[in-house]
Amino acid sequence: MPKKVLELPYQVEYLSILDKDGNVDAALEPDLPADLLLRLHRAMLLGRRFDERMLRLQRQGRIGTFAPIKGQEAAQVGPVAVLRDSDWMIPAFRETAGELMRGRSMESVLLYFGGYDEGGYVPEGINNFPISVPVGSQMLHAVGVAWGLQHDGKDDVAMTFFGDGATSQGDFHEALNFAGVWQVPAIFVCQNNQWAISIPRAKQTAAQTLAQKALAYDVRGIQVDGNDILAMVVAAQEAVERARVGEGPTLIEAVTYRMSLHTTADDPKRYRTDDEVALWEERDPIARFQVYLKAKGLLDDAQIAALEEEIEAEIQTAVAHTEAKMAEPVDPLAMFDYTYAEPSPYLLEQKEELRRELMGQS
Amino acid sequence: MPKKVLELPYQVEYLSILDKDGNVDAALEPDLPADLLLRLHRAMLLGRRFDERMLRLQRQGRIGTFAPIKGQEAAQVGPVAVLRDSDWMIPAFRETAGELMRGRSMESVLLYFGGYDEGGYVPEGINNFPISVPVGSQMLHAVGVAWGLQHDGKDDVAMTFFGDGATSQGDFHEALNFAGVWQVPAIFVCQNNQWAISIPRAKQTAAQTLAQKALAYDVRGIQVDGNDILAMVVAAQEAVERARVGEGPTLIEAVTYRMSLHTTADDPKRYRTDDEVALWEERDPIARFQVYLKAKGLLDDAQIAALEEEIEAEIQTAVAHTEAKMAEPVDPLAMFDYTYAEPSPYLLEQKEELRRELMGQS
Amino acid sequence: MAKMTMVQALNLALRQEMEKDDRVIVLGEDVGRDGGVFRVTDGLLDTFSERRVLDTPLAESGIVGMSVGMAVYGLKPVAEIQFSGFIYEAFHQIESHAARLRNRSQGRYHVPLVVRAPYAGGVRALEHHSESREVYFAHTPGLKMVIPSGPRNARALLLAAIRDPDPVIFYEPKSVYRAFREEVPEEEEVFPIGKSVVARGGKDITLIAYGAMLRPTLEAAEKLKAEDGVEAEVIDLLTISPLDDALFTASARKTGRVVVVHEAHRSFGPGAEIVSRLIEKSFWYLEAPVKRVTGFDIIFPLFAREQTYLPGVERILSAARETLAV
Amino acid sequence: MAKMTMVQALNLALRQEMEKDDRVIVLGEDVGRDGGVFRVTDGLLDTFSERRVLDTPLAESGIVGMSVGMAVYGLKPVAEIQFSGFIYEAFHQIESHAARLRNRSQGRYHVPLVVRAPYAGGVRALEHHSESREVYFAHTPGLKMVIPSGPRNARALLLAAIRDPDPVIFYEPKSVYRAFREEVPEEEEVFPIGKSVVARGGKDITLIAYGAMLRPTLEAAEKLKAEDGVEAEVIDLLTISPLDDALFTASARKTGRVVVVHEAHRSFGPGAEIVSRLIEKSFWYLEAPVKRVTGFDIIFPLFAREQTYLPGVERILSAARETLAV
Ligand SMILES: Cc1ncc(C[n+]2csc(CCOP(=O)(O)OP(=O)(O)O)c2C)c(N)n1
Ligand SMILES: Cc1ncc(C[n+]2csc(CCOP(=O)(O)OP(=O)(O)O)c2C)c(N)n1
Ligand SMILES: [Mg+2]
Ligand SMILES: [Mg+2]
Repeated sequence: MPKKVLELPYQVEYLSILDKDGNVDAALEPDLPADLLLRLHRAMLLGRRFDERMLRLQRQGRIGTFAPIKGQEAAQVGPVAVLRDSDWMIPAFRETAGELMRGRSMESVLLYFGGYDEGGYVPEGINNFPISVPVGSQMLHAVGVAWGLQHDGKDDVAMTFFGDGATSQGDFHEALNFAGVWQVPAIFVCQNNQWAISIPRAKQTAAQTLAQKALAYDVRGIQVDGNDILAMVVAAQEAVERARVGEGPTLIEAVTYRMSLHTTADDPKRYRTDDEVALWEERDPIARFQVYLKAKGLLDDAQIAALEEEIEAEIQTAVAHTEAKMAEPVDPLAMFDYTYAEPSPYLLEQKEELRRELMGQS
Repeated sequence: MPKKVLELPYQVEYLSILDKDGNVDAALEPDLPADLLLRLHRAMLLGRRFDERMLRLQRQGRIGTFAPIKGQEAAQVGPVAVLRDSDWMIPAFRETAGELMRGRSMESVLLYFGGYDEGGYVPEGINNFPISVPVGSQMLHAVGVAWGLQHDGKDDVAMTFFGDGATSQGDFHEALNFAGVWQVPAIFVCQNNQWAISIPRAKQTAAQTLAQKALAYDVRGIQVDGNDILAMVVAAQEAVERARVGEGPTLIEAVTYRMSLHTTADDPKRYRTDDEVALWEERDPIARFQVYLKAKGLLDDAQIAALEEEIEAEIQTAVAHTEAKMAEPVDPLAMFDYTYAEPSPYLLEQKEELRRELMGQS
Repeated sequence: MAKMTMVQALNLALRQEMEKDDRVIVLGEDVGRDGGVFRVTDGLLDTFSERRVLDTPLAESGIVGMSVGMAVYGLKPVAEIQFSGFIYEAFHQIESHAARLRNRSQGRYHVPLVVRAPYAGGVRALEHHSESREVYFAHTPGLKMVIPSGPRNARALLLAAIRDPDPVIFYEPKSVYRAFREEVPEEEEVFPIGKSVVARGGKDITLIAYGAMLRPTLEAAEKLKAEDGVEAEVIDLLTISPLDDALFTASARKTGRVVVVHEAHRSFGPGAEIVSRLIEKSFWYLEAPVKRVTGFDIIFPLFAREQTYLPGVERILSAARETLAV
Repeated sequence: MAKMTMVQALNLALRQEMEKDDRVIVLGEDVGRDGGVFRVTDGLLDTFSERRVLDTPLAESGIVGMSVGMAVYGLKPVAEIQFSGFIYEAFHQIESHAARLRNRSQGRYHVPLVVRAPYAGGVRALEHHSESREVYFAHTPGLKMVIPSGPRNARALLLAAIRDPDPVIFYEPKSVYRAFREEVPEEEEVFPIGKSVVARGGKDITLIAYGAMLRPTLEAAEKLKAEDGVEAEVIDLLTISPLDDALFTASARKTGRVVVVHEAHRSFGPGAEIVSRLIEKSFWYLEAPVKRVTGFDIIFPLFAREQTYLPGVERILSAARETLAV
């Protein structure tokens, strides 16, 4: 037929299981073991409390600028929860809750945002990339890692995170296209938190969903309620399982909200209303999950209170350790250590020049 | 509904009107005036013959590397034909037939590929950009021009050309996304000639069409038989009319074929079969259009022969003029003239240094 | 006259030029409603509307590439790259098109584009937010590279940049943004691109600096006077490319001793070109090797070590004294 | 031993290292079936299959960004950028990630990546195909910048680059690709990155060059001997960053006179850093200002004017004679 409608490979779906009030869609409810459900809850709560604490520390000038995750706990904890240690996580800069669940220590987070390059160190055995600040640039690294995993015949996957704003970057396009071409085991988790600093999602692209962008690459795309931990786990589980058996990459758009500041240097009042924030506070991912867990008899107020105390203590210890470390004198010359495996003679001359200079000053 | 299929804004269509043997789909046949039909034919034939001549000139070492257009005449002549002088054309480097129809002289083309920067000059009154060699980079310029036209309340449009390979570049993504966000009057014509040097279309992206990539931006996308001049005119006409009245941008995928070399430095035998080329020679855009024009009684063999002679003479004159110009001594110092409006003192010192050097040598 | 910070002075320049010339368009990430993350474009959206002030999607290549098209079409885009560390996403649009379209079209078109970006260190920022890589642009024909050092010259140079017919990369030292206030005349004032100035006269040694390094350099000069009785001449480059070698080579011929100060890495840094011009144009007057006080050839450290990385008064003083001791 | 062109020598290096180390992966546009537009990767796909040789989609940022991921994961990618004029599309991946991941991860990860690209002029090419912008990379901490001058050192340096634990930008002077043949030992030969060599001994003047400029410089040296009875020492840099200043400053201390030759633009070019090192380390031995014979600070012209743009024997000779006349 000379004028015909072209067939698309599949349709883009939207998934939601646990609604904002904690009511579950029985037909879609996943059968998750109790300990996993409680792990998810703990990780989300820890993420929330640690975030609140970092904000206070920053306001007190004890650490520098960072990007709060408040409201996005489910969007990152859900996908990370379905990974195993041998998988890879390639974060942006707003996945602290997810990074902690992947084994990054609170100390390293605090140290890093406290201005110490040492905080960027990733311990052996944890396959996480350090955070990536240039928006959208890290997705390609996930494709490279995933290609390597495929090349070595492993059934591990690479999972990368990024925001709604990042989908406008050329690197997003190149990463998804490359992933589609080689059908690599990569999962692209877009935390659509509705804002890229002051730019609302609607101004970022004319497309009504970000998930549909996957159609450009014949890559699977799904839009998920990102504040619904059950939906996030289910969607991520499906994507990861497909990837492990060689069925290729998936783009997951997690529809969530940045309840806090863009970074501690930001003033959201300039560009968004309190009403909008209030609206999303009703959709809080943690509150609704607690309703669900209570209904299932897996959690009660006493247990929550105990957990809060336990978490508070953990955070306190981490802060204390970090501040003790920060109180020690810094070795300024250490900044010369990791630009190259072997510093050049001229670089060593510069290091020596600085050493002498510092001695002269002291 | 918690698990629902998302609605897409529209469907991607495929358009073909004149089949490879010159049979027209009566239902879709556009009512084009005879003089336009003959202009289209002449432009395609001129493009073909000039291309053949340039290839000979290059083989004789009289000009340098260039990118032949053989087989893509309809894909570029069709869209250009619906533009008016006040519209803008932003080409890549394989639109010679289209550029000529837009008023670029054969002399300037020959001079440019003969190694003279002078050939890049675009005469006042012709709103064409010079060719753009970095693949995919020029689409964003079209968005900027289109935004300016919209800003000034004009109903002109910006039309840009690029290849199938260019759709893999991040700039393609950024250009279509920006175009969608501001709904600018830009038409993106992708000449999908099946190859990006040695990379076949299928390895460029997993998507089965390039037109569907428009869905990522809620921009209209249509796939057209790029060797069918009627379909190309109709599709471009629709897109341009929409753009003129503020209905936004369109991505047109013209399915065509690079019948000749990638550039004169290329050897296609390394990566594609003669059978494939033969297959596409049967789909030649000019042959089928001549069948159509003859059937309509608008053209006969005598007229074609006369036209061929006329074109041959024009080309001959252009070549003669250009070679006369090339025979004249070059002013080497002219290369200092257009890097800045005002050369800096140090740049003038360098120019003077070269002037003295050249005097010393002669 | 009003006392202003550099941020206010830049805002004034944009506001006045937009009022005067309706072809001037401001675009970038968060430049509209938010007024820019440093507030340089604060209030422009309200005054000039979305027709003149564009909040763009998050894509630097898109911002610059679109600006190139706007400029060729006949507008005067002033594009903001939120931090210079993210201008590399647009590097090909700058190098391959903004810098070349005048030559490519042999003068039919030109690209009156300004790309503004906060740059350099000193504000305890995250990775990619503290570097000084002006050389990438200074080495690129077709571009001009301007770096103001204070509110008044920032305003006067931004006006010149917007009116320049060729693309100008305009790097704003963010540690100076709110560091101090200066009298900035209400009436329009334009400083020529390509001209440096003597920030402090002297006869014994020449200290060359720009951007945020000007103030520690001036401080060092005062110390040299107070503690060593030495009169240092301090030159504020203001334009990195094209370099105003006439001014600093003349100074070198007078003093015979030169120290160059910049935050940029030392190797292949701006100082290297200054040294070369000095050798080409005042070799016989030099009584000591020219010294470079610069950032080191390493990745810019996070802020716990930032101040040791950055050239400070002490390092400038030591270099000057060693140079004087020769 | 076999006489080979630079293209064949590079192909040999890739082939031998891929046989020896199965972590080495070659990727880029047209590197597979087509063997690369200059045939440097010719035949590798047939020998090593698509598991080791990847024809990528047309996206430089994708190529380098993916390579960064591969390298961190544990492979040794050798990425080809078809022409250095298109490496800017990937500049942010190189600057922001390849160069920084070792430091960012504090040594947990590193990026053993080689980015190969044909560069420089002399082959009557189109726009963007003739530039020499090695400074962009030489000024970037975390990167190494290597430029061979002939078949033998190209092969030996490419091996070193692939084995280097840090990212190496490897620029291949395309006018040398097939210009001449040289004995290249069959058995593996590795030249250290960061070391320059004396291409011709001499005592009267030092001529510093690299890449395609080595041969005209050697020719000029022969003319100086024949016509002026002058013994010029010619140094072939081979590595641009880190710069082997020990070798050329020692030579300068011996000859007292230096001329630097490169195709790159003069301002903020590689020569500027060489001049600065000479001033820092051999100022007192210099009997004349160091001269720079370079490409001009303009857009590289199309080929009708290419040879006037490029430094040639005549310009090198004039500069040397002026320097000797001092
Ligand atoms: C390439 C680049 N451009 C600009 C910035 C400055 N910046 C940091 S975060 C941000 C917004 C990111 O939005 P989004 O991708 O939605 O992620 P979110 O911050 O909402 O998590 C911007 C513009 C950057 N870090 N990198
Ligand atoms: C950014 C960039 N990368 C690589 C090249 C080298 N190159 C020139 S044309 C080409 C293939 C382009 O394919 P396509 O977009 O399909 O256009 P076509 O040549 O088929 O018309 C390549 C890789 C280039 N010119 N620019
Ligand atoms: Mg966001
Ligand atoms: Mg093609």
